Amino acid sequence: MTGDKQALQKEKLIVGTPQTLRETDFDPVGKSVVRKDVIPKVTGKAIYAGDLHMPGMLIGKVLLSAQPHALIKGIDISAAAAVPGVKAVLTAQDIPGENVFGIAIPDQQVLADRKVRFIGEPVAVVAAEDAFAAEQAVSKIRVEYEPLPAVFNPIDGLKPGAPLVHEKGNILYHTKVRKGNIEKGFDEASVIVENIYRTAGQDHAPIEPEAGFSWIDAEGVLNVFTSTQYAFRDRRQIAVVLNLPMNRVRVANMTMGGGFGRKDDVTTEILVALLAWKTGRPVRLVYTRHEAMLTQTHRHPTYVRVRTGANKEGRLTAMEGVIYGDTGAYSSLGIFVIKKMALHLGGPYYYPNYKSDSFSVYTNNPIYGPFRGFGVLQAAVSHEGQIDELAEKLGMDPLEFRLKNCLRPGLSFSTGQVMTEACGIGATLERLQQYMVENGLSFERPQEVSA
Amino acid sequence: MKLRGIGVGAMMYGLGYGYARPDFSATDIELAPDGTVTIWNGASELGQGLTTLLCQLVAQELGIPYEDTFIISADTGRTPDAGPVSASRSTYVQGNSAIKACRDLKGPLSELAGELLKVDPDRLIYKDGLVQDQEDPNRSISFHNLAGEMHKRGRRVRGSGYHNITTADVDPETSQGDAYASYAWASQLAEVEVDTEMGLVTVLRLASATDAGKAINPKMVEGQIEGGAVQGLGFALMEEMKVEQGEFKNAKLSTYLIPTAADVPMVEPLIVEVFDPTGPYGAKGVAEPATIPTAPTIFNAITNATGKRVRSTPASPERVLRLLGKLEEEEEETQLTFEDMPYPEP
Amino acid sequence: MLYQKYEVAQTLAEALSLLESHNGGNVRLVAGGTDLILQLHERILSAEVLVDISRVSEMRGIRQDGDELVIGAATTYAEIYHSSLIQNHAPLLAEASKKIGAVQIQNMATLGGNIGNASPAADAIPCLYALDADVVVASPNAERRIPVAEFHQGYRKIDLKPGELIKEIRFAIPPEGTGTAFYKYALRKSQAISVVDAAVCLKIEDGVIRHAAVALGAVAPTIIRSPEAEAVLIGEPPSEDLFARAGEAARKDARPIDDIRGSASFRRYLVAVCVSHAVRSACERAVR
Amino acid sequence: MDENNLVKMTLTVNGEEVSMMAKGGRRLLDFLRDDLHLTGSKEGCGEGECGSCTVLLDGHSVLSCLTPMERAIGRSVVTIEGVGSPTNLHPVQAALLDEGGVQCGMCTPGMVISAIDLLQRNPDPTVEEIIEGISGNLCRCTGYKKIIFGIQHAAEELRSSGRTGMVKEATR
Repeated sequence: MTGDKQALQKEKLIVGTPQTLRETDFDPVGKSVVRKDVIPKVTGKAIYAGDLHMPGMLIGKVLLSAQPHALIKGIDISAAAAVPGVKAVLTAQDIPGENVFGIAIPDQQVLADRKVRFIGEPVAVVAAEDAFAAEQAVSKIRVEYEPLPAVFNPIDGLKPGAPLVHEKGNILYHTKVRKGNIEKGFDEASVIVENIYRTAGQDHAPIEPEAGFSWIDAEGVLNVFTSTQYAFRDRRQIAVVLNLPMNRVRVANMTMGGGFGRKDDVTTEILVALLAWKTGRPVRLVYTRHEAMLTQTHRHPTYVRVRTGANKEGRLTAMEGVIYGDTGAYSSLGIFVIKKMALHLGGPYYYPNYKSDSFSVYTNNPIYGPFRGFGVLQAAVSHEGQIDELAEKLGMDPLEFRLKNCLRPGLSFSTGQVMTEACGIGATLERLQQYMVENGLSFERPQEVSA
Repeated sequence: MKLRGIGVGAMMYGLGYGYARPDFSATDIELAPDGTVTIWNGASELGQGLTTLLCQLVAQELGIPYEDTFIISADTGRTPDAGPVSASRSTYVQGNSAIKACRDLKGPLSELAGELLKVDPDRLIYKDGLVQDQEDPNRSISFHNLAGEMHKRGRRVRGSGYHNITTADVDPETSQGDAYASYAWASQLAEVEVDTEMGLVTVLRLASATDAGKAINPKMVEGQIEGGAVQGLGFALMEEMKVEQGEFKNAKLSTYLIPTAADVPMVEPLIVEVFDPTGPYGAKGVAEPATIPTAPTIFNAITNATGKRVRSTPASPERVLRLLGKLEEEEEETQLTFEDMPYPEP
Repeated sequence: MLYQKYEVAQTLAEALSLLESHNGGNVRLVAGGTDLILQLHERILSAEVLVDISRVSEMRGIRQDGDELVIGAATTYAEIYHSSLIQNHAPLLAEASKKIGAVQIQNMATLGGNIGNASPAADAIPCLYALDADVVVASPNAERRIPVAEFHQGYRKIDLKPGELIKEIRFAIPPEGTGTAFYKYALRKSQAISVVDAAVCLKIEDGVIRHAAVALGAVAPTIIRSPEAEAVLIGEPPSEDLFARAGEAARKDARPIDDIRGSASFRRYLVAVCVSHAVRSACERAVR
Repeated sequence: MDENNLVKMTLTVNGEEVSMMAKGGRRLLDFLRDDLHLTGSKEGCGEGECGSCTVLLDGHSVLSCLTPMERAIGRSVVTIEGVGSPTNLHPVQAALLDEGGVQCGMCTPGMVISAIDLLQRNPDPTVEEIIEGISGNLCRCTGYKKIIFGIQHAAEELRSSGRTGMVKEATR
């Protein structure tokens, strides 16, 4: 039974086989094999959620809050419902189950009930025979708001008497990191730098805006085909809102046009499922870019005050920091993003003494949640600024200073966790040193190149 | 005047969720009579290349051609729950579950191959489309013949893998404890040119030394590094949600600017491989590490060029001109003082 | 629907008669469509009828007519920057055309459409101001020729009566010794709306600037000329000091506001650097 | 629901004659996606910024989200569906695949069309010219480098094979 290896050589899928495909066969780990999904993508045949259609399909459209913080005194849908071709105009009252969802804690309304907390919060959702009827219907929904005092900044949000975004108070989460003795650490320092850093909100801007498609199949299962980073969490949350057994809901991911964290939580899924359930028809709901940017999550804006000390030998002795993270109107992953930021505020360096506090604060701003980097990207703006400034004050080469202080196997992180042999920071810094030599680069400045 | 400067930045990133949040994955695989393998994994392909990577791992484990794998992903009607795709956990967690599914399938496979080849099943290796005795390579059966035999004899042809890295939570008062199962590492270097008259910062060079542990697909790792660094560059230089009184004022792609092809350097990915014994084939996640250090790296290069420190994102032309003292008014945001942000008590 | 009816005109006469036949209705002309279709889609504008003038032969192309250059209103920016007449005689307009959107937009958008849309940030229009161009407006019975600066009456307000259309743009071929330049300042290297535009056209004789036209975009409700900068330049020999003074002078004419792309002080600062930059380039070209 | 607004759409799409009655007053992108089910052209922004909806109209790249559908009457439209096929990729497609210039794929169709438009006009572009040629196509995943190199390789491939990059030639 030997020697039939040749027979295994299969005819390749592609005529004029590209280079990468020819190279690959056995032992693909470590090789740049061609992506499994690339041919549909490069030929335009890949089906994204917004590409789906079915006979009898309706088009969904959402009405977003125009107020940052307001009571809803009434919603008049009569004119909207009268638009020819409109099959459903749904508000919070039409939700069969619980009007709530949320990736970490369920604090967000599917459709705003009595109160809106940010500009862009879904208030009503429409299904109609075509996009124009849906759009017209949305424009005819009348919402009567009673504006409330609002808070737009996490530092203001913590002040006594600040308007409350949620009844439980504006602090979503406070993380404390305490390692060593911070006072002793600063006593030992001969150079201390202290600064305030701010990072702006960032939009994920995946090229595919959020899209979902829903229909009820012959067995009565509610299907949702969508663009999601976690189909199973979506299913769980849809079932709660629609009051359905979880095994009667199916969520399947289509080809996704990027996510970067934005599609981690529910986006269009519950709304499109609601429309399909209420109308009994297939429904497609695709956000416009503008709608997506208003209603979905973003990267947390942060405000950081931090001081960092090093001794004469150029060793870090202590870091103390405080972080205010704007989580916006709802939690999303604000607890964990800002918690992770507190742990990582010092960066990949060894601090014998470390103290940080982070506050994830509700405001009436857009929602901030998970985004590639997850709080650590914001932390890096601070720690790399601090480290560079310390190196400058100590008269040390910035790379040497980092290598001297970076974590190594056996040294501990801010949480006291001891690094294993997989600690690679030194190796990456050394790679940069080598790169600088290879490319003849130096930190000498300034390098004026032209007038 | 145009000034050039070099800057570096570094980062560490706890992989996966940490703090007792469920951090698991499951993969099923099935062997067809012709030796091809179908993989079911509940994790989403966002474009990052996860489905390709899982197929690579399965092909490697079973010693079959990559082309003989096919994957179905992220469908509650078909796939097992593999946890979310986030926190740079896909390679690390989902990859491990795929390997475990292969090992699960290898149990009955080796048993039959051992019977057929009259070899101790533990001595069998899976390589080059063959299942062979590692001590006597002439004793072998092709994987696809073995697959056929498995079906003819009604043996189990499905394997399942489950991998869980859920950690204990850190201490609520001090955050002391083992927060994450593992960590990822990256350092970057940027060279910038600052037009001090126009306030424009051009990134001439951006090199990213990223620890992939093991680059399972080097080109995809490079793609993650290049794309991640460009997202970081956008954050560093132009991306800024302008939110006034709760209103996101630039919520359109014509006003919220992300980098075009003309705005970015050819990012140089420098793949570093520090083996992680807990990762699949030693691999770690790279998606987030590739993005995290970029902004401060660019800011440090701006400092190197101009002597001024950027402490707010983005280093837009207007902010750079303010830093250089070219504009009339003070920047509004510098009004935030230490008094506004006291350190909480111990 | 974005509109109810779409009519295609093949000739100028047809375009005018279509306009007339829908007179009183909500009729709009569409050339490139890059602004109009977007505004219809976003419900900023509405229209019952669109009259497509993109194929009207009298309104297309670039030609020389005596000592004038004539650009048909439906000429695209790609056609403008590829035109050797423009490259030779009005390089600033070629420069500006290449800065409008990216390739796809340049293949679609037209000069006449931009004039009609009257955005203060339209990159090509300051060039027309600097060239002292005229807009030729046609109606069924007559043509009017209006200096572009008068045609633009205010923010997105133009001197066009019902039944009229923008037929072409005309300007005198700049004489020997003229240098022109366009400088666009934007927050991204491609595909971005201007923060400040500067267009300069000047003539040097015997080492001295004899004619100077400096136009600014995106710093006032309309595109403007800068008489202050022009006054500084005329009668002077080019020098770095002069370029800087011209820039400073231009700031006095700018009336920028704070907006999403930048504060007023940022724009005022930029006016000076952009103008001095454009003036320097124009002088170099004039001498060459 | 306005039945009066039906228009006769007679045009060539990807080399094939199309003649049908369709609801007018929409964007070319909507006609292609909703009526012809050619969903390869994507809508990333709806305002002409992202380039995902780029198609060739009479051989020139245009944004189908800013083009009234009736403008295509009597003309030739090429979408990504008309460029190569899984078993016969256009050199630009093969090169993007080879180089690793595709991640989420949402920008890819528009990117391929822009690259073809560029190579038709300029068979031997410099890197700067490639960048200019695709600067109207936003990509959020790749950082552009592998796309740029891919297009460069496609140009080499086309030149060495004596082809021009024309879509028709590649698909027939």
